[in-house]
Amino acid sequence: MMHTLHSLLETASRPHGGGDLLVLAILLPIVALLLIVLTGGRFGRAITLASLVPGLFITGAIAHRVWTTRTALVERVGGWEPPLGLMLRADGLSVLMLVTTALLVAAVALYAPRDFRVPAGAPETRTSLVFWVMLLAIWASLNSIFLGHDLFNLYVALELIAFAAIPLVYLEGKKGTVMAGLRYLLFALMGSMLYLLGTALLYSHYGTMDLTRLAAAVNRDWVVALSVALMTVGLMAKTALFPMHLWLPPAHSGATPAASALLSALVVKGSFFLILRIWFDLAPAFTGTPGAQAVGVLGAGAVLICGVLAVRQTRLKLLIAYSTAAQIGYLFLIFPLAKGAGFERALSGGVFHILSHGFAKASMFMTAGMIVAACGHDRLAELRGVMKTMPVATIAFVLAALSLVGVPPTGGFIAKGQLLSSAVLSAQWPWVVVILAGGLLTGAYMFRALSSCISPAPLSFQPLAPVSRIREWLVLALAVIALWIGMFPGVTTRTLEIGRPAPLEARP
Amino acid sequence: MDEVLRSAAGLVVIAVALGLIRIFRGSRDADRMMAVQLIGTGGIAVMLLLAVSGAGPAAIDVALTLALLAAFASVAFVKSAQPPRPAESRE
Amino acid sequence: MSEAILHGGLILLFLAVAATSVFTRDTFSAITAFIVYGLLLGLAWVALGSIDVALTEAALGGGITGALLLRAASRLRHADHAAETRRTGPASHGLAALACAGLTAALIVLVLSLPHPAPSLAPLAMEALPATHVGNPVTGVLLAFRAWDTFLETVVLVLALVAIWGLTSDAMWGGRPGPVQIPEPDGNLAFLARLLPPFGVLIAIYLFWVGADEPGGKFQAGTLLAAMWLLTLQAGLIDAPVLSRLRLRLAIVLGPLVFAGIGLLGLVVSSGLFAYPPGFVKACILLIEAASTVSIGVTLCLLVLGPPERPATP
Amino acid sequence: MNTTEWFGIAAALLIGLGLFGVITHPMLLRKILAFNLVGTGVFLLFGVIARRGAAAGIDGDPVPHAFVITGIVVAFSASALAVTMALKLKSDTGESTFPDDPPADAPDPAAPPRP
Repeated sequence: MMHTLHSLLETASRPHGGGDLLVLAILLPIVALLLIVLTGGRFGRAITLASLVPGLFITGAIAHRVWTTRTALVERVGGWEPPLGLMLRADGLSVLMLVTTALLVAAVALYAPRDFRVPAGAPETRTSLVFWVMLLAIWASLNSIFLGHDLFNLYVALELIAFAAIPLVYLEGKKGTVMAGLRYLLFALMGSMLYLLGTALLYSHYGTMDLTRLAAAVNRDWVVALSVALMTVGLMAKTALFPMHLWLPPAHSGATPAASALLSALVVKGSFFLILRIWFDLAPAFTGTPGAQAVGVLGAGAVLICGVLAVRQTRLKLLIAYSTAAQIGYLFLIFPLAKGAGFERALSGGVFHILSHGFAKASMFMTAGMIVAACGHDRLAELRGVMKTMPVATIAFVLAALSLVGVPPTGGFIAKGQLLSSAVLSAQWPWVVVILAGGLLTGAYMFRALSSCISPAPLSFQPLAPVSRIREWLVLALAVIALWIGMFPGVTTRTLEIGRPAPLEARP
Repeated sequence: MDEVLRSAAGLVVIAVALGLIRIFRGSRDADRMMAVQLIGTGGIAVMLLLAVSGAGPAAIDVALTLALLAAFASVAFVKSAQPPRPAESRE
Repeated sequence: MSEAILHGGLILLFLAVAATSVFTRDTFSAITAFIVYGLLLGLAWVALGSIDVALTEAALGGGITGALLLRAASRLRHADHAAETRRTGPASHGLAALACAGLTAALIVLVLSLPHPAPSLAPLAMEALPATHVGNPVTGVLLAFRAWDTFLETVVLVLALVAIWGLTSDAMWGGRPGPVQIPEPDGNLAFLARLLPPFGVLIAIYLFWVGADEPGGKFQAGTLLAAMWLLTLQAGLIDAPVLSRLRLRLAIVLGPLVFAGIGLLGLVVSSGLFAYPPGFVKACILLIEAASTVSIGVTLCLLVLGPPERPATP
Repeated sequence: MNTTEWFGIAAALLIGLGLFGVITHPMLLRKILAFNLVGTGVFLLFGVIARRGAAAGIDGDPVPHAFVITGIVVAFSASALAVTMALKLKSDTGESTFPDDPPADAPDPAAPPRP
């Protein structure tokens, strides 16, 4: 650890380059998780917390460098130039995702220790080993996705995410979670195979996996269309887009709260991020085409149908999980919306949605975990009086809900506002209806969740276990970040501009 | 000469195919184990023929690996076909 | 002409076996067909001119995957008949068949319209290969040009193993995987398990060693080691390891840790992370390959064995 | 058309065949087998691409070959995890298939953990 920190400081102080930071952002959590496997789960918490400090530092250093130079940071790993070697690249979009991931991973690491104690005398427990290893693995694999600039390297990163996320589904050992995990695994496996098939088609015609080189070379022909379609379908299965969402609600709601927060806030965004890269960086000519409209129809299906399903849930965690399936739908609306004048707005709306949904949803799942710990269940009808025992967490839940619904001045408001305005700019009115209807549904299910928590407690109500104050402030902090994103949207939009390819209309 | 050797390899493949058809029409597990063995030996023959007819001496390494693993697969087969012992049935 | 007979025969044969493994009713037949298919694919890869992949496919696809599936089939066996009768309706079958046929047709058109001349990184790779001091271009790609992918892949193996351990029932945590094997000291199996492993280990070391300059390398060597270990375990000559032992854990993470360590060293003594110090390139690659061979062998074997199922001491 | 392209057509057939098996076969173990067929089909396609790129005195483009070796190892790890999960499911619930209908309800946190 000391050695890493030392070379890190050296790297950060170099006048030029700094690309090594990108490798370190992935390498550090990997080394930490290998050390946990070596020394056992007892040290999982200590090693994770110790790696958070340099990890946050690396993320901050990358963000600082990209922000101050206002150019993308690149690294040719091992010094080999693409197309033979592979490149990592951090543009503004990567930086936003890196920072979000680092903050959420840190929050989960601070929230989780209570659930994964190792009894005195035991070297480790099953859950302590698996949870800490997989938390770090999710961090490393997401960073690989956000920094990857080579389609095959991104395939390996996708597989890493699947192997890191699936154990979190069945970690708690509840009935039905293995089934949910297995569904997830099969979708993930087929998804990554279709993705790999798509990359093979591109390689067969262009002889490279490097995104920049491919973006410069691809034609708008049927081979590229087929490979984009294959990669998109594969990644949609991994992102749990309707109608391939079946695995998501049982998987997310059956996991431990910390794991649910990771899965809903981050993991599904990993594969979505790759779709974003493919459509906006690799082949922007395909946005707004009939194919993109078809993707948008599926997104609309998710917004409406999963929204209705969320309203009908009777249990809090399931309601939040169905809400994730519904909110994912909004992300897929950006592909038809990114047409003509709506191109940039659609992208930034999507990014605002990823960020604010990430923070709000993590906060909600963690609050739900605290409610289950206090009440022993999460049946909505019997949650009255929760507010009295955890007032701070209830405020957090309200803030997060407001952000999901899209009430100003939250991040969710900016996201939905941008999507609406890109729909107007590109004159695609049906999508306006979908976005507004989805907002109403979100309002309905969030009201349902909140009304039971806020209503007065029966006199006899006593929490099963004392409520952790650290956890309360943690979930509030996450909800406040979702709010902050909306109050200072300039930070996000100014970061997003960095390292973007030239706008579509400016191209020949 | 290479032409002759490759044709011979092709004939081995056809012979193996005919053997396989016969085996998969049989219904006992032992028949199926024979299939693995047949591919093991047939594969080694093809590989050795290929090694001397242009694929290069490294193909012999593949033959070697096939020989080892076909034997290994048979062992796995025998073990899995046995009825579970008392210690196993606890699962 | 001879090539047409050989390749055509091979292709028809492995397609037939693949179809058998999908359509046959009996699960055991399907798995046998799949093992045969894996071994045949080894031949197909030789025909396609890649001995490196042929070795990997024959060893992993045919050998170890076979052991894994057979273990599963023998436990799931009595559930077959109930499952066989529960099939989804013919309507959804038709739809699925249509979609799959459409994809196949599109891919066939694509294969027939591949560009001439084909784009290739072979010239670039051969040009850069001398700088790595290894003679096998595939090893050059795996351990120098795209070493980062290969590193992440060794981490995938570790994660898969921890994921499998995550399925242990809590009471068995700290125990041993797999059933107890009762040795029959004079049986055929014990004889085979004494006879084969020395050869297997020798061939594994050979494959690792030639991997730098000829086809071979850590995956192929590691797979053979795993197969030999599984063989001695199945014969009951040795018992499965206790998973919490430090030595075992070290063997699992040794490969990726050495890989990461040499990668980090590049920051100090070379131009950057995962750049090998000039003059020591081949030494670094051999060191990584040696450590990875051990880790891959141990990890593959443990992946097949599965989670602990019995206490460490009976 | 030379024999390299025949392998490409075989790869396309394998992908279709495997995909069909994954979608339609009810048994988990058979789904895993079919998934492996898709995987080997994709790898073979890479093999055809590599073979066609033979140049500079070697039998094929080494980069796709490296992709395939990586892919085979990843696919094996995935199969191992899937098989182990299927066995766990069997020993917990007796199921070796997915239920025909999606789960109406996820696990209740108040339910006791499995043994």
